[in-house]
Amino acid sequence: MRILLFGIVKDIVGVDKLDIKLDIPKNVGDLKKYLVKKYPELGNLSSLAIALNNEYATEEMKLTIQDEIAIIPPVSGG
Amino acid sequence: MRILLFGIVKDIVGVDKLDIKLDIPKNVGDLKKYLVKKYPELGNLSSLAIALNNEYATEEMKLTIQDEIAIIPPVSGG
Amino acid sequence: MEINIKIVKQIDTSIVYQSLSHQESGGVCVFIGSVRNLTNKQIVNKLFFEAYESMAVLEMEKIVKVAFEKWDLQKVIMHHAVGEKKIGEPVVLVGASSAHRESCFQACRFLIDTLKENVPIWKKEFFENNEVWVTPHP
Amino acid sequence: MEINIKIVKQIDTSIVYQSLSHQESGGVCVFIGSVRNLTNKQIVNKLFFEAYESMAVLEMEKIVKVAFEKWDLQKVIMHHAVGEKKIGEPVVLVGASSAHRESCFQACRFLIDTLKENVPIWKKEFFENNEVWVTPHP
Repeated sequence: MRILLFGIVKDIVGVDKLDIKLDIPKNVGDLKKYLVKKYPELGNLSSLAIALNNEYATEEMKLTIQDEIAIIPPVSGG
Repeated sequence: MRILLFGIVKDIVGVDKLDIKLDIPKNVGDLKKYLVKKYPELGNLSSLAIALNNEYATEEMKLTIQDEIAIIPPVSGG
Repeated sequence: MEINIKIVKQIDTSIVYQSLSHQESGGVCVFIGSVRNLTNKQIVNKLFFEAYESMAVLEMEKIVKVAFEKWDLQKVIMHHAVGEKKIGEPVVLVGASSAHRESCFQACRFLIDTLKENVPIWKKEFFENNEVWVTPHP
Repeated sequence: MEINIKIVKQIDTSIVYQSLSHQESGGVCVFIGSVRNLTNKQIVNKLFFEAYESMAVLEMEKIVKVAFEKWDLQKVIMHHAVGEKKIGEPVVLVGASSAHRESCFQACRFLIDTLKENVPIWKKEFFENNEVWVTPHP
């Protein structure tokens, strides 16, 4: 399961793409828990959203390997 | 006493400058009365302001021949 | 406090950003008024603008000064066109720059609203069969 | 209903009027955000913008659609820059045209406010001795 990283998340994790091969999270909520456990600094962000196929996703949404998944730290455009 | 005319006032009076030689109005209020009496159509306008030396003038302000006087019908810029 | 006030034959909209941007500004807000093809469902062919120029510039300066007093701005621009204007042509350009966007939005709105109330400029609308000096507060 | 959405290397501010003017529009309102030289009194040397482009464009489209639902608009523009930006450079351009100015002012404000809340774009500020990803809602 490949995950796109941006902004501060990319700096924290140290890469711009994550590839999860074992214990693949079933839904968005699980993915968030997985990430914060593995990279505790992510827990300090004021928000941490997940995008599923270019849309903001809710916690209970299911994940599949075909999905384009991205971690969205607090946005600061404009 | 020369008076500058603009917009609809210019059309009503038929010229772009008025020159009053007799019975010269003493103040702004008198000038307005003079104008509306001579050109009754001016009385139909929603407003009729007088500018004295490029500033909006109040009714009691005195007029002299040295002043730059202008009639300001309702403005519609922008 | 930089002020750019003009009565012009032709509004140049391309200079908006270079006229307003400033190193202390986080943004600029601009309003450009243009000639619409309809007034009260009547087809407008063209407009004509006349200004009492010396007074118009003074009134514009007053408005801009008030804007600088009310909001924390870096630069303000206020240009108005005179003469004949066709559909789609710009006739007025106002704008402001400020550190935070709230101020430039409020100032820009104030600039155009107050210009329309106070500045001695008159618009004539040319319809198919007649022409009318516009009187916005009947 | 004409929509002009882009993620660009360089914002072109000169096209604002030709992109938004419309024969049914009485005016256009535009906001251009730029790089300020100060953040919380610290000197900023430059900014860097990163976008999740495919999603950013989709989010921008959603915002513009909502704007067309809420107000009677002719055209809307929404451009955002990515990459390195120096002090004074434009980084975002939003605007709308409408028959009456109330609508384009409100829509323009909505466009920039909602862009800042929802669109996946991130800004890094470069100060003298450090660099920080901006997190606007701490």
